Amino acid sequence: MLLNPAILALSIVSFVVACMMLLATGFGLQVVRHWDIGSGSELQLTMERRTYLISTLVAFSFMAELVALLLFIYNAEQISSQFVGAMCATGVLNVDPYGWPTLYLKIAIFFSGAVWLTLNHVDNKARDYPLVRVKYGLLLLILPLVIAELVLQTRYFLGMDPDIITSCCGSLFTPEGQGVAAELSGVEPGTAMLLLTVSGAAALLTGGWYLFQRKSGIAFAVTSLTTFLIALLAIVSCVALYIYEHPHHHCPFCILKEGHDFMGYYLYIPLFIATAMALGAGAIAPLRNITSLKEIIPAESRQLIGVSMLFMLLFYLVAAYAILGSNLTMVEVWW
Amino acid sequence: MKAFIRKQRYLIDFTLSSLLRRPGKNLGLLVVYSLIVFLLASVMLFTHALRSEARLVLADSPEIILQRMVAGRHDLIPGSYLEKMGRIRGVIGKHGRLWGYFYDPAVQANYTLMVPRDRQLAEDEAVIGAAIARTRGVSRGDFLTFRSTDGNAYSFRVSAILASDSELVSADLILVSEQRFRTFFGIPEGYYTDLVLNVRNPKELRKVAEKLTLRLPDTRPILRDEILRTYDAIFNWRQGIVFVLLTGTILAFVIFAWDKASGLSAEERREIGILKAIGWETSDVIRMKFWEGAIISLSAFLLGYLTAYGHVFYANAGLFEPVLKGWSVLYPEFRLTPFIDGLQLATLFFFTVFPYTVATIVPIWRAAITDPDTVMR
Amino acid sequence: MRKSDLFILYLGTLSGLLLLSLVDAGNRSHLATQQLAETRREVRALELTDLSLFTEARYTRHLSQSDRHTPFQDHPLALEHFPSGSLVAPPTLLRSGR
Amino acid sequence: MEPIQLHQVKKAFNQGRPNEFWAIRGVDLTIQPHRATVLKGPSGSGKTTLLSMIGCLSRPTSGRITRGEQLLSGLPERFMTEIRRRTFGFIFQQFNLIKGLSVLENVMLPAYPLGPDHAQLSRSALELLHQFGLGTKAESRVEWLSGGEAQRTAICRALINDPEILIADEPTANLDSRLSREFMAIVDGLKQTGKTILLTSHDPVVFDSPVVDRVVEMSDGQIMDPSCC
Repeated sequence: MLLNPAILALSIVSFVVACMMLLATGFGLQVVRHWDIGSGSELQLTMERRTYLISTLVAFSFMAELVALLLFIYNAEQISSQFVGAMCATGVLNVDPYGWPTLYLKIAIFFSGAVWLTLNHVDNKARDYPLVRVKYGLLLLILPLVIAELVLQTRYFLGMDPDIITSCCGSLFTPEGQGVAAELSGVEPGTAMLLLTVSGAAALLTGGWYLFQRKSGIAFAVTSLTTFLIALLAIVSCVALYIYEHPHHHCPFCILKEGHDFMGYYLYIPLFIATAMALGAGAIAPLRNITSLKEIIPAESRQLIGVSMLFMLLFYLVAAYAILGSNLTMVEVWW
Repeated sequence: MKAFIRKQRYLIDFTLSSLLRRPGKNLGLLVVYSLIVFLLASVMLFTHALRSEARLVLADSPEIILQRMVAGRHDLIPGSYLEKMGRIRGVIGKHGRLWGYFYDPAVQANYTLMVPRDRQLAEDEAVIGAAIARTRGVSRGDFLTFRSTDGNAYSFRVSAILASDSELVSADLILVSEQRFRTFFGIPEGYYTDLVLNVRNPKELRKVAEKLTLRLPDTRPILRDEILRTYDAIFNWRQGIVFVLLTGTILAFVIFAWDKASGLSAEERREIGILKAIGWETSDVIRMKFWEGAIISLSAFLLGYLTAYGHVFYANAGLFEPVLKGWSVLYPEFRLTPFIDGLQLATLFFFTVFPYTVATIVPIWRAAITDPDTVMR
Repeated sequence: MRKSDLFILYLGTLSGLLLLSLVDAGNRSHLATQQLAETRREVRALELTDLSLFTEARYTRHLSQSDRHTPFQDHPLALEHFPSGSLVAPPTLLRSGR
Repeated sequence: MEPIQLHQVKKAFNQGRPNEFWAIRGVDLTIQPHRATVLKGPSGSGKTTLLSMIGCLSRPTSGRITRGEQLLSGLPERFMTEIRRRTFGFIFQQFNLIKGLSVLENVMLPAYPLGPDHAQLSRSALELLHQFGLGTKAESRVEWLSGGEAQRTAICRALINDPEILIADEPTANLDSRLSREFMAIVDGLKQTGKTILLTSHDPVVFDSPVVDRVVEMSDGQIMDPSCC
């Protein structure tokens, strides 16, 4: 086990968020059961007022999770010096089998939060709150993610054993590089680049299609999500190499460091925003047939998809800049 | 977007007015809050700076130190071990090191006596650390007299005092000649405290250490990387322990904040009723109250951090000195070099602003759902 | 002047000071490179391994070389020293012995 | 401008509990635009409750309130507030100004959530204050105002979002008869500008005033003489 303030803070955040989500889901369930928009009873009024608490709790939880995601990676970066062979955050995440799943869960929570908040936003604009049951039902699906994250993260931190001098024998021969420093191998850079270009073009095309035709919002969400996954792959297998100017350094986190001009932030922030908005747009797209949302959804979707496309373009520009501005030539490596 | 920003500014206007109307209560909260941030931030900045400095400074320690173990105790190591280990690939230099401790009953301090390899000292000559000079009140040319293990008193002429710039590592050192060291402690010729091995290529370190334990089974090698790593872990752990202890304080503060936020006076409740009656929506009230929390917690965070910065790096962490000094008589005077990174700030932020905000969510909501028609009743 | 303007000014000043502290930190660590280099030189020349922060007892002076046969007695498993060593006050006898 | 129609409006407090109490027991009423209507009755007759429901401050337990095509009752709070702040201006019996703020800030308060331009908003607030003879008091705190000034401030506040309907609950209860007559003169002026005015009162200065177009008498949560509607 490792104890430092950042780990303490992360554990506290996960615990508190799990508690808040539990509370929100509990209230949400009550609302689902007793909701009757037409009633003027005091119970209905109480329910309506609860919805304010629930959305505040959920919004706050997601915000905290977002910052915790950053802190999680920062921390992994910093404690890498305490593990033999862990050169950076990648090595620390490999320290035990719970590192990567925790990270994936944090990202998943961030995206489901974005979807939920989009639904909530749209719902609050319609006078009859048509999505009340849907969105509080959805909380039931997010809650397990949050709890799983709490459990996995706790196991991850408990499982960490820093390689330090122990009382008895001075040097301890922790076998170096066994799994810990294993690089993310990734796909062939050429393939990754090709996939990235194709999926990006597909996402922009479906997005443009929506802006003109008001159709296939779901297609945009799907292509965007695919682009997101491919983009992560491409960063690991290719873009990062150009930033490090080193043909074998695949770490997706070191690009966040000062030494690489904080390139990581310029890549990840637009990418995450674009994907979150695209998922939000995809989630509300099938609801356009609800009478009270007929006017609202197209307007909201248009805005979401427009902004999402802008950020996606920004991501591609930054990636292109990183590749073209690099001194590394990989000609002999991949064609 | 423009309307959104304007609206937030109006909300801030109102929040500030309402905060300023109850100056005593809010100022008290702010002071307590800032004090907590100050404490946590001081601990954090101090240990982090110390850790960073240790890592930088000790990066030039010997790569491998070989100690002989006898019955589980550290013992003198014969110089013959240098030949006994034979040639190991990657080792570019090896030699014995002589050092030991001496307890000075005059000031009840522990000194570290050492034989330097970088200078030749005469038999009665000694170079001392700045903290010893300070504690004993000696300067260049003065004499220090110690009673050795064989009962004789030996006098040393202080020929130089180590630079106070490096006090963090050399405060308690007394450098003496090899001859005098051996007679003073009664260490026979050919024996050393431990051995030092220089290895140029860091990738070969572990291989070398492994070979050493095979060839000299009664020794233990201590690697520089391990020392650095362990110092890192120690400071981290210490920081963690202090934070765990201070969690109690934070918890007490959270309860205080919760109580303050939920104990709305009738006056405040009426005010919220009025706001809602004249057209404020529940979420507007929540946002207004959120700004209230943000103003207080941001102020406390920034004020606490800034005073902590001044305390640690300009006042030399005066408040911690007694704690760190503990029982020691010799204490280095050092000025810490500030090392701050995003992780420190983000962690501090999470430790202080996050609990406060969580504690106030439910009370805020409770206040915000006040019936708008209460003002008519 | 509106209150929110004052607030933005106030917050701006404080954040400015925070940035200034970061700049100051960078500045001072830059200035300290000389001193750090001096210390490093000393560490290399004298083959030092530890900070002389904890000189209260022999086994705390060189945490990595400790003569009580366990390097790093500060290790949480080394109960004879930690945590009691950092939490319990020294005996009064020692403090008033001078 | 369309009339506000109430259809079988009922309101219960503490529903389902032993102390359940029906404050309004079925009211049908039409309120014509551009007129001054007074709800008259002893205290406890339900006139304030009715007023708060018409003003979207609370919801009827059953029944419907409509304004033309638009349903005012049965909406979630969020949308009720939206309608309320654009349609209604309120003047309360206790004036309900927020202490510690200046007169100007109090007047601007209802517009805050709408986020208008600050310079423009303070200009129109000052104009209103001048119109009601409070121009010199704009910067003073509301605690220092006399009763009449406080009420005029409350009127300015009610008018800041330019509502079509003004609602006043017992507006003259805390005023002497001179100030009450002054208030009715102000009401007359507002009516001239096309506002619909709805008052509750048991003060003869109000319901006997020539300004008032119609008096609705209430008792025990019902309208005394349904034929008048």
